Amino acid sequence: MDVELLAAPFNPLASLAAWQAGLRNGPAAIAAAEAHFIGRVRPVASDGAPLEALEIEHYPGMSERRIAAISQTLAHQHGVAAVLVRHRVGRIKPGEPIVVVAVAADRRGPALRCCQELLETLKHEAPFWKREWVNGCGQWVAGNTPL
Amino acid sequence: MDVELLAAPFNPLASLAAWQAGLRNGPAAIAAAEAHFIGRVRPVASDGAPLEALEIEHYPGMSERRIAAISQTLAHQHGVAAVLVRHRVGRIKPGEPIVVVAVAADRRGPALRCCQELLETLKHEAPFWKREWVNGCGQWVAGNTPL
Amino acid sequence: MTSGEVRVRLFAGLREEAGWQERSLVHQNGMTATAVWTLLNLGGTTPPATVRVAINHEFAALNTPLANGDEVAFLPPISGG
Amino acid sequence: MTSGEVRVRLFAGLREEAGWQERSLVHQNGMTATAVWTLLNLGGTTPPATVRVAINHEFAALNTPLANGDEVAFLPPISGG
Repeated sequence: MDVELLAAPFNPLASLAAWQAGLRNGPAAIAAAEAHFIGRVRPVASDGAPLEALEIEHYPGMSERRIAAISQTLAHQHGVAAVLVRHRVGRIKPGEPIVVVAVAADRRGPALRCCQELLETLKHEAPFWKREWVNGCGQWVAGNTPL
Repeated sequence: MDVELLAAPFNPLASLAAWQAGLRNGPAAIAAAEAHFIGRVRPVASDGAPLEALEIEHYPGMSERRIAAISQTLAHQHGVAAVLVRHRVGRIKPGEPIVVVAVAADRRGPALRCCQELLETLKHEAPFWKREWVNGCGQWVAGNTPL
Repeated sequence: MTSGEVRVRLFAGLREEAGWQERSLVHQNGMTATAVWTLLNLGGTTPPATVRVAINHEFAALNTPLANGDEVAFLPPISGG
Repeated sequence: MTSGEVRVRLFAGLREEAGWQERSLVHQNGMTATAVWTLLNLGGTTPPATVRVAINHEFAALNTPLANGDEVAFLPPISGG
């Protein structure tokens, strides 16, 4: 489980490259299937107004712990070899990456299913709260974007 | 639709980086969700023997056309903004990438579902044939690996 | 954290409505998250159904008894990823 | 491609069993992939159920009439990705 919260902008492909390099030297070296997801900030708020920034508040300590636990549980359930999670916190500009999830497995089915379920579970089970900033005003987002 | 067959080893993350750079300047610039899949050659043949190489024969002309048609149809069905496909042909060594599929969309659901369906459809509807080389002998693979 | 106390944390909209993010309360035997909510005048006698409780960084039930030194947090609806 | 002919292509295992990968046949009115299969002695009077046919790079039915200049291919079971 390679899990990290990031307070500054990051490059998802660089995170994936570093993760892949690590896998090559470990027991997941023979994982033939890799599924990735990258989420970015939309340029518009929920009400359609141009978004200045998205802010993500989290519960330090609990959020890292929850992400690690969710990753471990799902990796075990799906029988996958390795999981990567990178999640931004703080103020994020439109177009910037918020989240990267990657799963390495021996087969495409477990890799794809675990990646999707991990993403969905993070959205509902890790203590993150989004606030949309429009025209200098912040508005908490009530729930998640539809699937 | 950004589709290419490759006769030589390639770097999936470099393909993804080039694709992403192209998206930033086009109508898919605001696609907030990206799903990727990377498939690599397993180090063992179907019967468990150590694999020297996997060979992929294809039907030049038809394979490119099928992949483009499948990508376009599924992109339309799922309402996604952009699709990338890179597929190796020829002789591929264990651990080397065979296929990269990437989908950019406004929402995670279409991106993930289109990526998965595209991968599955390629496996069954594009004219590719795999041959496993073990101890200097080549054996055609009858079907696809289980999901 | 001082033993004999319970630390209380609020996040996001709850934090802003209450106007504070962290408080300490004297621990009492059998004290629950619901009791803490009421004691701190967070609104009514029990948290709304959409609010979840965490004790020491794990989700917990409203009626779990709190121990000395516990950290209890009230979490508005999560919107992650 | 010469008009008046049909080009035939085989792939993978089919190509190796037959010992050739490409042939040309004189086109005949109403000629189908099944007829081509029989004419070229590829095994029996019709391709096995697992073999698919492509005409001019598109999947096609066994009984589609071939036109002058068409390319017909017999495809063993696909194993891509």
